Amino acid sequence: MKVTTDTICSDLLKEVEEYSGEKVASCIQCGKCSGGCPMLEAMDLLPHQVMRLAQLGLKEDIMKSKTLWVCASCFTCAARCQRDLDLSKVMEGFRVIQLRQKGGNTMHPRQLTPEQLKDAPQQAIISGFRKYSK
Amino acid sequence: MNLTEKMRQEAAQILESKEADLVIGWGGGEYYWQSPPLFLEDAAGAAELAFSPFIVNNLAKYLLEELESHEKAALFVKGCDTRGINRLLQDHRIQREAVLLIGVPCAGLADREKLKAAGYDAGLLQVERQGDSFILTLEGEEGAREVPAGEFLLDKCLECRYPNPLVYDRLLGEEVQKPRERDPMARVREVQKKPVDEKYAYWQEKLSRCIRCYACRNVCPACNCRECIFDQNAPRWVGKANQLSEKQNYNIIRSFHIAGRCIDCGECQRACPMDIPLMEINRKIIQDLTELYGEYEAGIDPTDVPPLGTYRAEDPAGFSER
Amino acid sequence: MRYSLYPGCTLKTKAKVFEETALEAAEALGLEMVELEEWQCCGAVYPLAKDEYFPLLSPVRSLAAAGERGEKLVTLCAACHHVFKRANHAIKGDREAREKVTGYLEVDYAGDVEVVHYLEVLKNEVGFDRIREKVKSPLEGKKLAAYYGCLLLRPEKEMHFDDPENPTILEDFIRSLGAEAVQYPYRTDCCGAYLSITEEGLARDTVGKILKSAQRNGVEGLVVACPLCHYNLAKYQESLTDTRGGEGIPVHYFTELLAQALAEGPAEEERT
Amino acid sequence: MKRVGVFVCWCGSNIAATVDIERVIAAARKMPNVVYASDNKYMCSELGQASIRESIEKENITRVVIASCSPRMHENTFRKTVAAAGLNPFYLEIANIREHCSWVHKEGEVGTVKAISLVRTAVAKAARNEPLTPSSLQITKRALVIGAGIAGIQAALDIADSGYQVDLVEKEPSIGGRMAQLDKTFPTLDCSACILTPKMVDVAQHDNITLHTYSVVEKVDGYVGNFTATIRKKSRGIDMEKCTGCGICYEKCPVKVDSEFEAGMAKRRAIYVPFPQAVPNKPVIDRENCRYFTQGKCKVCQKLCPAGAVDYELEDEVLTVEYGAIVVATGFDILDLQAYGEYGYGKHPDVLTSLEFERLVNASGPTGGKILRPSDGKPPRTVAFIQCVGSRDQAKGKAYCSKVCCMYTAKHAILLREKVPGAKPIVFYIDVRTPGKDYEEFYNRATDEYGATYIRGQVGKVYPEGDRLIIRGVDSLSARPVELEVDMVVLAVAVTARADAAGVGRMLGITTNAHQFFNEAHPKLRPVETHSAGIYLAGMCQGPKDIPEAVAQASAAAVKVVGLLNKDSLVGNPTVANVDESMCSGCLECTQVCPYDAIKEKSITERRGRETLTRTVAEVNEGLCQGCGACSVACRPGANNLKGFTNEQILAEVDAVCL
Repeated sequence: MKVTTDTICSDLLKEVEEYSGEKVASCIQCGKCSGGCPMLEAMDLLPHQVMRLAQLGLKEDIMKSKTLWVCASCFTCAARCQRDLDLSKVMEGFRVIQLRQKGGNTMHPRQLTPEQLKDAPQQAIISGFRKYSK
Repeated sequence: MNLTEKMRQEAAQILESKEADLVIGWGGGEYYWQSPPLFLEDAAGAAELAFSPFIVNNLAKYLLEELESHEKAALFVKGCDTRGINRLLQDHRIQREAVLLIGVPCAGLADREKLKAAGYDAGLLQVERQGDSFILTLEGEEGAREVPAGEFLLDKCLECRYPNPLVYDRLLGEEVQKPRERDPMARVREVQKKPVDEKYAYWQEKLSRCIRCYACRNVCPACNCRECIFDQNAPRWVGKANQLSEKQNYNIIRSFHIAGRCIDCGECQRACPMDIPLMEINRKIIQDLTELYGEYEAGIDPTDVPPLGTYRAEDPAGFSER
Repeated sequence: MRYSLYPGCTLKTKAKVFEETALEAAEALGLEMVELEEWQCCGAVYPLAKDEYFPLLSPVRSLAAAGERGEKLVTLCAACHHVFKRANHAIKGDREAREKVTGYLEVDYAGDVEVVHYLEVLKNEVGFDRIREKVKSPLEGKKLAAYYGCLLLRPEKEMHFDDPENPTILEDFIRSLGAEAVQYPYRTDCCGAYLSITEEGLARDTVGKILKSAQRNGVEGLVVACPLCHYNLAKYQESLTDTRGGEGIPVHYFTELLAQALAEGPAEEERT
Repeated sequence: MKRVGVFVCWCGSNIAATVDIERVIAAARKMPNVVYASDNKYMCSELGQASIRESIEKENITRVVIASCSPRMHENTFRKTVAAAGLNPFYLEIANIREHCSWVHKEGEVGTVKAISLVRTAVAKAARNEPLTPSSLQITKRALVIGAGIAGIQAALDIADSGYQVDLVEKEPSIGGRMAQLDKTFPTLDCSACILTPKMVDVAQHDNITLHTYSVVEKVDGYVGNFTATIRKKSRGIDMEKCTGCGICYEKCPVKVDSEFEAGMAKRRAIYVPFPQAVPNKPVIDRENCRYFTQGKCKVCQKLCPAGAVDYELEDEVLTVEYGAIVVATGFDILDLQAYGEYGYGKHPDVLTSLEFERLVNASGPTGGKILRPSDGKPPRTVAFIQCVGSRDQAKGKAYCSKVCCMYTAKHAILLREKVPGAKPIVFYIDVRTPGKDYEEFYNRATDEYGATYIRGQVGKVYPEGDRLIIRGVDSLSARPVELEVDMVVLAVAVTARADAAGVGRMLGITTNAHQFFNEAHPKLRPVETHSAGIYLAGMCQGPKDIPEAVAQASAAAVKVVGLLNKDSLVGNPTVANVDESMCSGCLECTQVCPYDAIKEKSITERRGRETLTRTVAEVNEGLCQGCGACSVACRPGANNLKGFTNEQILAEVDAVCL
């Protein structure tokens, strides 16, 4: 997506700030979140890029990004952010925006393997559903 | 020897020996519940002194005027009165050397209203304290009757933490042990719980009764300015109109002037002819100060520094968002 | 002192040994821990979106029940602990959350039940020195390493558990049992959590890094306080096979080791 | 009857675009006591001022209200205007209808209503303005400079060269400060000691400078032109007259502790000279570590001293000296890295702070200037420099930019390459900030000539793997994860205010900002003055700055001092507190709340009828009083009143706003 006046002036930033309660606009792109993220290698957008795209209003790029669903909410970024931002809340904000749309669920019961049903702790299954479906 | 006799003996001796040229104490009145202040310059008058369960007047404030014409004044003081003495000392309004303090331990004073409510007022001639009882001397056949003192004490005595004088030169009688029986802040918390609108209406009603007789100010040991701002014409801080805002203004200013200085003696509320619960305001301020600056009791130690008269780096700054 | 114990779903099913050994150890240490009768699901994850109050109902219901007992609420599972601490923080600091949640539940709860993790009880109320004295079967010669994961440590401002970058509580615990506490860099990194359900490959890679790093540092056993960490770390042991044929690194709940060390006689066979 | 004239300024469009001037004038004409009202596009201009003067004379105006910008801008200008028309300058009252009104309201109606209200308030006050006359104050022709780093040294030299006596007080045993710890200086790479030590020697030899090292200022009383400072000269345990500085004493001292000067990278003795070029180059006994002071025996240094200069019984000396002006140059600290576990500082010896690296590079440092790893003494091949450690960090560190790190990190990269040929410097940064003469060029040299690779991205974690350090981070420009194996990590740690800055501020009556740096009187126009007259700032104590800036500020502070000391006398501030003794009850609450210690108790005798009474009242020292008004607020009967802001005036203003 291209950065245009429309993207910069869009409501995306306001929207995600409302959902997350985090001041996304204050990110200075220092990259410390990405530098410490344990899931980095599976991400197509790095955490600091998600923040930047949000500042620029590039909603589609964020929404189709795998990063939102790879973030494990481990709070490592939040613990180190120099601007006192909690990126796990920002990621959740974007997830919620998507989940609340029709057909937004990304985890379905039928997806669970018999092995998972037998061995995985309840905690994992419930958490998964809480995070990835409505 | 009972306390009345001790008081009389002490006063006579002080005046005879010229240890002081004035003694201030309590006299007996026409009715059982009266105990007007007594000013003695002559040992002969000492016989008029009387100790009764109604010696509620705090005599400390008379010193302000009397010391202008006397070298040294002797004064009878209860525990609560001594906090008033400390107040005056801390405000540099009296010199410690100019007063001779005769401490009187006090196990609590009687409340005429409570006696009245129990049906004892009519025909009552005298009330005396005896241990945990009041002995009521009644007119006519019944003669005397013993009632439990606790039921007839003034509310402020139930809340009292200092039954014994905090500062004195001589002590009459034994120190008394008297645990605090009621939490003085209970009422504050109760009022505080009301929703804002209700609270406002509550105070509007209470303060609308004020007739600005200034009795509360006149009796208050913390109100000891040489010239009270309410008596000033230029600038005029409070208007003279008989309207609620001026009444509120008066009461709010007065409570702020004694904030952190109020010795919790309750004299203002007692003196108020309109039954305004002034101590609820004063204690709310005491509570707020405790919250903001830590525990502080005025009139305990005349050398300490009151919370509003000092600046500490750790004081809370500005307004909180609560 | 008497504590209310909150077990949580996984400790009643897939991680029974976690609760059993915790109770055994508590008895040996003279701690009275009584299961909170009214407990229910903690909600599993703390809601991160600002307008989501619904997921707070469940934890607050349990907290309010604990509040009526007037005892500290002790947790074992790191996830439950995380959710409770943060739910308390929300109820205390966020007026809207408090009004909505307590209004809906019709409870009077101000967020002030003290939630303490079992490890914190060991550290602050029993004391590691006293544990050291009480150990009857020290785990001498064992090279153990802590695996903290995420939920106990972060966010520090709400968890107040330990230094989020350099925690020491589990190492102190390990040493109190007589074992050697080995350091390795990944002990506070995420194990992949519930991604093992949706992104297996990713969880495998993440765990692989942790296990390999532990192995390089000579770790003989990992100590955890979270059933999900336990599951992930135990499940992906095959990551080690390419470097060291077959043999994995056993993963223990800290309570297993505690109960074992406090028990009489020769060290039992390791529980599974 | 007071005759008030109202003059409304447009300030071009600054006021007139929002406020309806016509309406303000019409309203003003109807206000009590107002006899005249007019406007001008620029009231502060020559023409504007002339119109005020003419109107005062023509309309027989006795009180003046000017509705314009903040009094901080033009109060003095207009006071002179009013005085030129023959009125007392304090008959002037300013209604601030710009900063308080037109600049904060977008809508004309609201702005106009507020402007009218502000004018009414000023009119009400002006009608009660009384003539005030400033007093005249003497000036003590001597200056105190606190802190003898480069800023304090420069200020002291400049003041002394102008012919005034200066006392330079330094709490460490030697002057020189932080600059003495540095190796080379950017952007020229000249050696720090080479340019600093001549100035240190100048200080020691200057006829007008009295040096007090190992000394602290304990108390400062007084006011501009008339300060009194109490200086404690801590005992060195050395007779400075006898000591020749031969150095035998510390060679044999059996105690070794971390050297502060070497940032803990080397040891010093309990009797020591902090560094070879120290001024004075005479030792000091560190009583906390000296075996004689801690255990009662040893005395090796005393036995060995050929001059008999070691004297354990020497006591602190306390001086009380009067000064006309004070320069504060107390310097800075560096941030404690407790909260930054992710960088492994303190856990791994090869993770260093930039100050430690500075000592490692220095020829007089612990390795004699060879860059060697503390862990194994081998030269590092790859060194990672991490910038913004604690700076620009609102969460765990300091929100501000430390200003010097970008430049010294470029310097470190260059020095690494010069000292360890072939070594690779890698710099992690967020932004490279190089505003300064020849600074960008210097940074370019680091990348172009010295092979430094700059990676834009903050490091996530540093941890050991074998004998090397692994750095996990990201290059935010390419969005690629970064994983490096390096031999050494250098952290560009945030600079901070001194830990005791707030306390020093309280002692001096000057304020600090949220980060405990001292506040200047105006961030742009009065950058070296404080809000307390006669006290000036120089160097890092006011905020992060590099050496050239610190020196420039020091010279500027010196000019302010000299300008002050050059005057014969000072004009006092007439808006001071005043006690009505007849009303004062003597409670002395005002003495407690006065932040300037300007109120004392006083005994007065008065007649009452036939009696003569002695009583206590409060008395204001007009020299010390800064006119803050705290005493007026504390005074219950209103006996304590601030001239120019009396209770009557303030109440009139409140009434004008509310009624």
